[in-house]
Amino acid sequence: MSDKPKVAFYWCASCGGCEESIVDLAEDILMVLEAVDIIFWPVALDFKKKDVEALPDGAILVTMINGSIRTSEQEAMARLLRRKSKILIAYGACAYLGGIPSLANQFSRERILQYVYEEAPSVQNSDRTRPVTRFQDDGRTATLPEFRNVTRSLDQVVDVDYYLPGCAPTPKILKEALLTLLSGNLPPRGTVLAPDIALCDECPRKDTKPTDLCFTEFKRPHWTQFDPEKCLLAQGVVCMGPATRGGCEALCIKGNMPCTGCFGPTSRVKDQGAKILSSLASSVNAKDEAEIDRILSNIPDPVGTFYRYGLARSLLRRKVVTKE
Amino acid sequence: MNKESNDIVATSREWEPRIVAFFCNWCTYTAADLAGVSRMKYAPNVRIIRVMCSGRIDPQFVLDAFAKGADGVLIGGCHPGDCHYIEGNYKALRRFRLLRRMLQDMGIEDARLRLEWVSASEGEKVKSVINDMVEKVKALGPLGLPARFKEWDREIEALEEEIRTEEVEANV
Amino acid sequence: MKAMRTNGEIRIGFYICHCGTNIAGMVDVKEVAQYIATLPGVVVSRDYRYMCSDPGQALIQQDIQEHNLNRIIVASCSPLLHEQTFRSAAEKGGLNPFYMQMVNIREHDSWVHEDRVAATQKAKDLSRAAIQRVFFHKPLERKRVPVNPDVLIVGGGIAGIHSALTLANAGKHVYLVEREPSIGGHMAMFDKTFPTLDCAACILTPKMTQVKAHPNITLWTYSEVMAVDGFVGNFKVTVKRKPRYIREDLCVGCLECIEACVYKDARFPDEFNLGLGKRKPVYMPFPQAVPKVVVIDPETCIQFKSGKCKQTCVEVCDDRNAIDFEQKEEIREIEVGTIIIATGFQTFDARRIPYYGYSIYPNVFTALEVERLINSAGPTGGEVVLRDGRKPEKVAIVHCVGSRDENTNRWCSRVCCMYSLKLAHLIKEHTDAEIYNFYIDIRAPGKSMEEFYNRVAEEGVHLIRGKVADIYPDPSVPNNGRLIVQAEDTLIGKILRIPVDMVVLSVGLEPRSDAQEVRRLFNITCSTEGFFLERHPKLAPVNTFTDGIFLAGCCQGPKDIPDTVAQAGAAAAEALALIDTGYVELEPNTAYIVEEDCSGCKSCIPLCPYTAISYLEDKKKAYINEALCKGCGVCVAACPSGSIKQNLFEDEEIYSEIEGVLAYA
Amino acid sequence: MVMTHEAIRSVCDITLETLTGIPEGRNVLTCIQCGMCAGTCPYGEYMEYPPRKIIAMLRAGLIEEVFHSDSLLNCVACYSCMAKCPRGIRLTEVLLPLVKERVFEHLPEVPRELQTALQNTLRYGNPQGLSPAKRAEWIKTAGVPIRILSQNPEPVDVLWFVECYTSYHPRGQDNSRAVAKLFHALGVDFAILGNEERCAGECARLVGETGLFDTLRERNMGVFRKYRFHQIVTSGAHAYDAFKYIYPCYGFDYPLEHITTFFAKHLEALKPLLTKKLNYKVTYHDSCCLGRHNGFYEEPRALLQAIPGVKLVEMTHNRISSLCCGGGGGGMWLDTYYKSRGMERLSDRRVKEAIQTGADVLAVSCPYEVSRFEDALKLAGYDDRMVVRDVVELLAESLGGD
Repeated sequence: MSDKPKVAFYWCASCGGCEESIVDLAEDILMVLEAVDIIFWPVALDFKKKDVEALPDGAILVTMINGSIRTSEQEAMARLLRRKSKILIAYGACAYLGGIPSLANQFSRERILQYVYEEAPSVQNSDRTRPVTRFQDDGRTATLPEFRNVTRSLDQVVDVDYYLPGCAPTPKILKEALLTLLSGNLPPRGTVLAPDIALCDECPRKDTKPTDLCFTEFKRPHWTQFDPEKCLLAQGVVCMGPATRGGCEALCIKGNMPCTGCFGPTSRVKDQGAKILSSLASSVNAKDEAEIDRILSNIPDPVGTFYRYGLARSLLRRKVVTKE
Repeated sequence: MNKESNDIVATSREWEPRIVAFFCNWCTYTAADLAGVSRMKYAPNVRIIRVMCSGRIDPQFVLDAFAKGADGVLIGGCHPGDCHYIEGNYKALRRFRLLRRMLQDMGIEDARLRLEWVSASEGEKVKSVINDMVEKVKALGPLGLPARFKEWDREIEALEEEIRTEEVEANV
Repeated sequence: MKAMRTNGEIRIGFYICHCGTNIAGMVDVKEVAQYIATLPGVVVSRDYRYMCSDPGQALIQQDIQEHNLNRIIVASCSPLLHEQTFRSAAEKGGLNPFYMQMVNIREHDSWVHEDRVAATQKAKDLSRAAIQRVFFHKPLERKRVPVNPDVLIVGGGIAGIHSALTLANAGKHVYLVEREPSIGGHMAMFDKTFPTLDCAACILTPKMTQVKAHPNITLWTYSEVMAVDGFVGNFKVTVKRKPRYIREDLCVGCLECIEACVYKDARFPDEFNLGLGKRKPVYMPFPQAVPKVVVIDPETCIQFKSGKCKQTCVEVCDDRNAIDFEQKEEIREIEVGTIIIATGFQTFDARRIPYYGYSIYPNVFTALEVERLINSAGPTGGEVVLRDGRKPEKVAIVHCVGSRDENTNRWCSRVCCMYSLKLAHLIKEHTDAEIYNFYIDIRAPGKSMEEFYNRVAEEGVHLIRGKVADIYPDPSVPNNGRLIVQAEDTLIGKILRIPVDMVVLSVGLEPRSDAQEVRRLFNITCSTEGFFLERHPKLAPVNTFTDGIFLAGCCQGPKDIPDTVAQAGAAAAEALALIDTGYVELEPNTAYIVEEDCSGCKSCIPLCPYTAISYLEDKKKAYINEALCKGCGVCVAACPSGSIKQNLFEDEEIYSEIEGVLAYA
Repeated sequence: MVMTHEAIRSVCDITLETLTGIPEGRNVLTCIQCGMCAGTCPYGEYMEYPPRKIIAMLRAGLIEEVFHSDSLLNCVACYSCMAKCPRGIRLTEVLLPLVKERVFEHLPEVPRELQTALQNTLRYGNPQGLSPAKRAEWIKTAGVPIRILSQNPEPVDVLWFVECYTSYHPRGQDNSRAVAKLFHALGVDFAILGNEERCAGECARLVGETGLFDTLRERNMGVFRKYRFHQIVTSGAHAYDAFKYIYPCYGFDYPLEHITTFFAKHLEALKPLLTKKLNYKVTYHDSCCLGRHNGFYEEPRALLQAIPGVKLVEMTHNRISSLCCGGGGGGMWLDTYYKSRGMERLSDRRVKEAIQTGADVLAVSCPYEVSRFEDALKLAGYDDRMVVRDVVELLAESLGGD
């Protein structure tokens, strides 16, 4: 076996987009394959868990895990790979902040199972069967991983060395990240491998934002066609850009859609949602409660809007369930 | 209240609410001083943090306070039109309206976050607001997020334990 | 983590003050000190009887030297009271003053709680928060801004007049703005003043004329402050000068125009005499008015109403050309460094107590009306007579009208007792009538007041202890205007029904009805009663919560003339102190943007109430002009990428406080 | 002087001993002994212990002495002292009843007239001592159908609590007939309790007979609970007070109106119905309960002025200064007692002022006043020139051809 540094990829609760994003490196992926041995990549290559277990601890240089952590199996794999790797990278918004799966933290585990196995319109499950972690069928025992109460970011389960933001990370930042890592001079542990400045900095519409913006009405993105040149906030659309780390080259904006915050907050912010909330609300053009509420009513789902990718890592982490 | 929060009540002997207050320097903080000078008596559950203006209060402060164990957060500013910095209190009000709605979605009751306009001369109001809020939050019971976080994470600690023992067995 | 964020080792000195028993009585200061000593970074933790005393401050300086402390925490009273004291203590010890943090365990703890355990716990929590906070403190410089030596004084009553003269004599330039056509205020309406009985006009008029004559005083009567901008040392003030339709510079005060007015006799209620006398459309407010310039009232002047008046006034004014029907309101912008507010009071509206019959029964008067009647320059030339001209033979003086009463005003108006006794004396002197003073308590504190009380009592005035309960026409003699005053004489426990010809209501003093607007205009505070609130009831009686703005006279609370003048002097002195220092040091709690962090999203720019934030087109980033920033922190809270910081209130400092207060078991 | 429900509860189970234990009660300590109470008291000169002195004695720990004086029988609960007290001490509402209770216990003998009235009230539920079975007799003469809940317990909008004088006294019944007419004209869905109704007991309490009051209260509350209705409207000004201030201590929380305020609220609907012109010069007497105690000064006047032709004139003492008719706090049954002591009847004092206005109608809004003032006018030999009418009677009269 070659002495090229060993690299592993793994996915937890994720959509697979992050896997795609690796392939999106296009010809650069060859450069990667030049430089490293991929010794574990369930989605692409046929290695087994035992192969990893067989490796001595720390044998892997870099492991990139994408997806958030919802099941006991994902936890176990995260721990295993952590042990076997020198560097563990939370790859993509889900591993980094909990991602879209962590919006499930607005509901209790019971509520979710109930919906998925009983209430969902497409479900036919008259005797209300629920998944069990272990059951016998003519002598054979099948097991399922435990479905946890909370969706977690990777670093809420194991120590993480670096973070690669994005849903999914763009080829650009992935490539830069790989080069940095291979170059050997590593940034301080815990670094998010993307620019530490908000998206507006690189937004092509930056100059079209007025300096006296205040909101008299918010518009939902699907309502109308928006001016493809003009700052979306200036058009009354909730754009998370000002509260979101740059580095994506404003891909969504270029598609005339607002930033939804997948790169997460800058290092100076504890809670991305609270920050954009503060910024937007401050500029609401009203002084009496009723009018303020009216204007803000077009943000019908603040949690889903401001924490779309980061509820697990937000300050509150999960809905406080006091009544079921 | 459900089982989850009951456990937390159970674990806290004669529980007293913890309330963090952010008071603006010019009106509410001064009013609290006045309440003191006038020797008014009120519940000792509130810890006042001074900021120059209610407009300085970042929603992050509120969430952080809850996350660190506050059962309630009280924001005090100058009456509308009286802000020492012209309009800071209106900014506070706008944030408050949206933040409160977001907190509802996160299962945190309205009574746990309160915004009050108190002028420098309203020592009496400081007293009544604090007493009233302590009473209401008491009625709600503890929010106790740190405890809940621990509670939630017990499930993964369990697995950690399991794995460790498995390894021990593997190594013998 | 914290240590990483701050340079070098943190060495904290913690001091908890007993404040005699004020704190130690409710908080176990020893226990707190012992507890704090166990916290990381704490090198010294002491309790001491009076931290604000010299030895207390010396203790801090000494410890800084011996233990080379680099952070100081004083747990005592409110920072609003002693922050400066302890900052300079730290400074004297060779430390940057902003390494000092105060913990308020008196006003916010020992004084407001009754459970010693809970209060002690609270003191620990608040102190712990400070300990965690100071790790993030930075050395800061106070910004100095020059103080404009000019002063604005609002209100030309005795308070404003005295402040103005004091400052002007000290060589400072003063703008004195008065709403009415003449200065003089309420004092100009009085006849004699208690307890000395010297004539008000005789002592006031000279001061009024001095004001007019003084080279350092710009006197703007018939004018109002419209807007106030800026801050201590540098206020920009907009003043509206109402048109009096007379050229002040040309009018010589000969009064010929009044003589010549097409109205042969005066027929319009005269404001200065509270409607007891009459005036013409063109009039002089009162004989000693300053400036000695007439006014034309467009409401009643035919020229204004019909446009076709013979203008006999203009004729007689002749080549003096002082009359100008075209005169328009003027707006003046001035810049001053300090402001003294002396807007005075208004008397209680006696109609609010229907059973005293004011404005129902003609022979019920207010004290102020009687002052005018007694005054020889008044509507009756000094004759105290009823509205029908008869001399009263029996007069009742009712104390505490609209004072000490939950149903009207709760406070004691302080001057009524003495002026009621004064009126008793004067009315007796003028009419030789029987006088009945109905009082609840006689309040005669202060120099030679009790003696005066004694003197009036000796003169045979009937002093009846009992609050008047009812006043109504004497049914035994219908329609002759005689009134029955009904009250219990509480000293003999009998109900009295005393028939009198005249009732004088000793109305109390209350805040002017526009006090709230004025308060907003100057961004100061009102007490619950509605009087302007002083910064500290004892230690800063003429200061407001807005630096550079001071209070004088009854706008701050009821006062007699000596106290008003004393306070006016004090206000002037406070202004002088600022002016002569030449600069003010501003709290360095300003906000700043970390350039490399700013994405230029412009969210903060419209939020700044002082337009201190601008957008640098070249760098495409926002920038805060420190000179304009007042340090409210609105932009800091709103910056979506956390790229704005506020000195003294950095996010980390506040987070550490939050953690600190909550970190108890 | 209107109390909040919190304030009411704060004094529910208060006694002289616990008085200064609660903030509400503590303010007797703030009394400045100004004498306003005695000075404004209609019987001030006959009061050995006016409120001022009572408070002084209380503070000096000598209150016992007060119990042995019967001078508090002179208190006709006119609320004048309370309305004018500069310290806002709730004398008529709280302090005086507490003291009167004790005074009543110590009375060597209760004045007979009063004694009978109280016994009657206990036995028959009305001071006149008339049969409870006849309480609803008057409706036969009402001229309009009136529903009695016991006969038809369907839920109803307005439960009309008629009260005693308006049920039994011939002139009181005029009032009731008028109200019934007006209700009908307005299309109000109303019903009465008929024979189940008992005196509300306000006077019993204010004269010091708390025990009797409690009996009546429990009885009435029991009846209320039997039926479903939206609000209670009562013709008794004193009943109104009892329901508003005392019953709430014992769970009474129904929306409440006095007929006067009820019709004032429906004035817009009423106006077009008032077609008959009444060319009267009317002077209005503010009853203590509606006026001083509840601040309803303008409502009755608004009603009167809505009547075409009516010219309203004021007496010297009106609104807060109004002179009591002397019927409150048991005064209704103490006239002989007062006379025996050479005290002028307050109703006589009042009509003198009314006469001075030259009005030909003395309008009132409290059932006691009609009979009291009519007597007084007779006594003054003025009954041929001035009549007494309840505001609602005038309204009904103005309801054009029915």
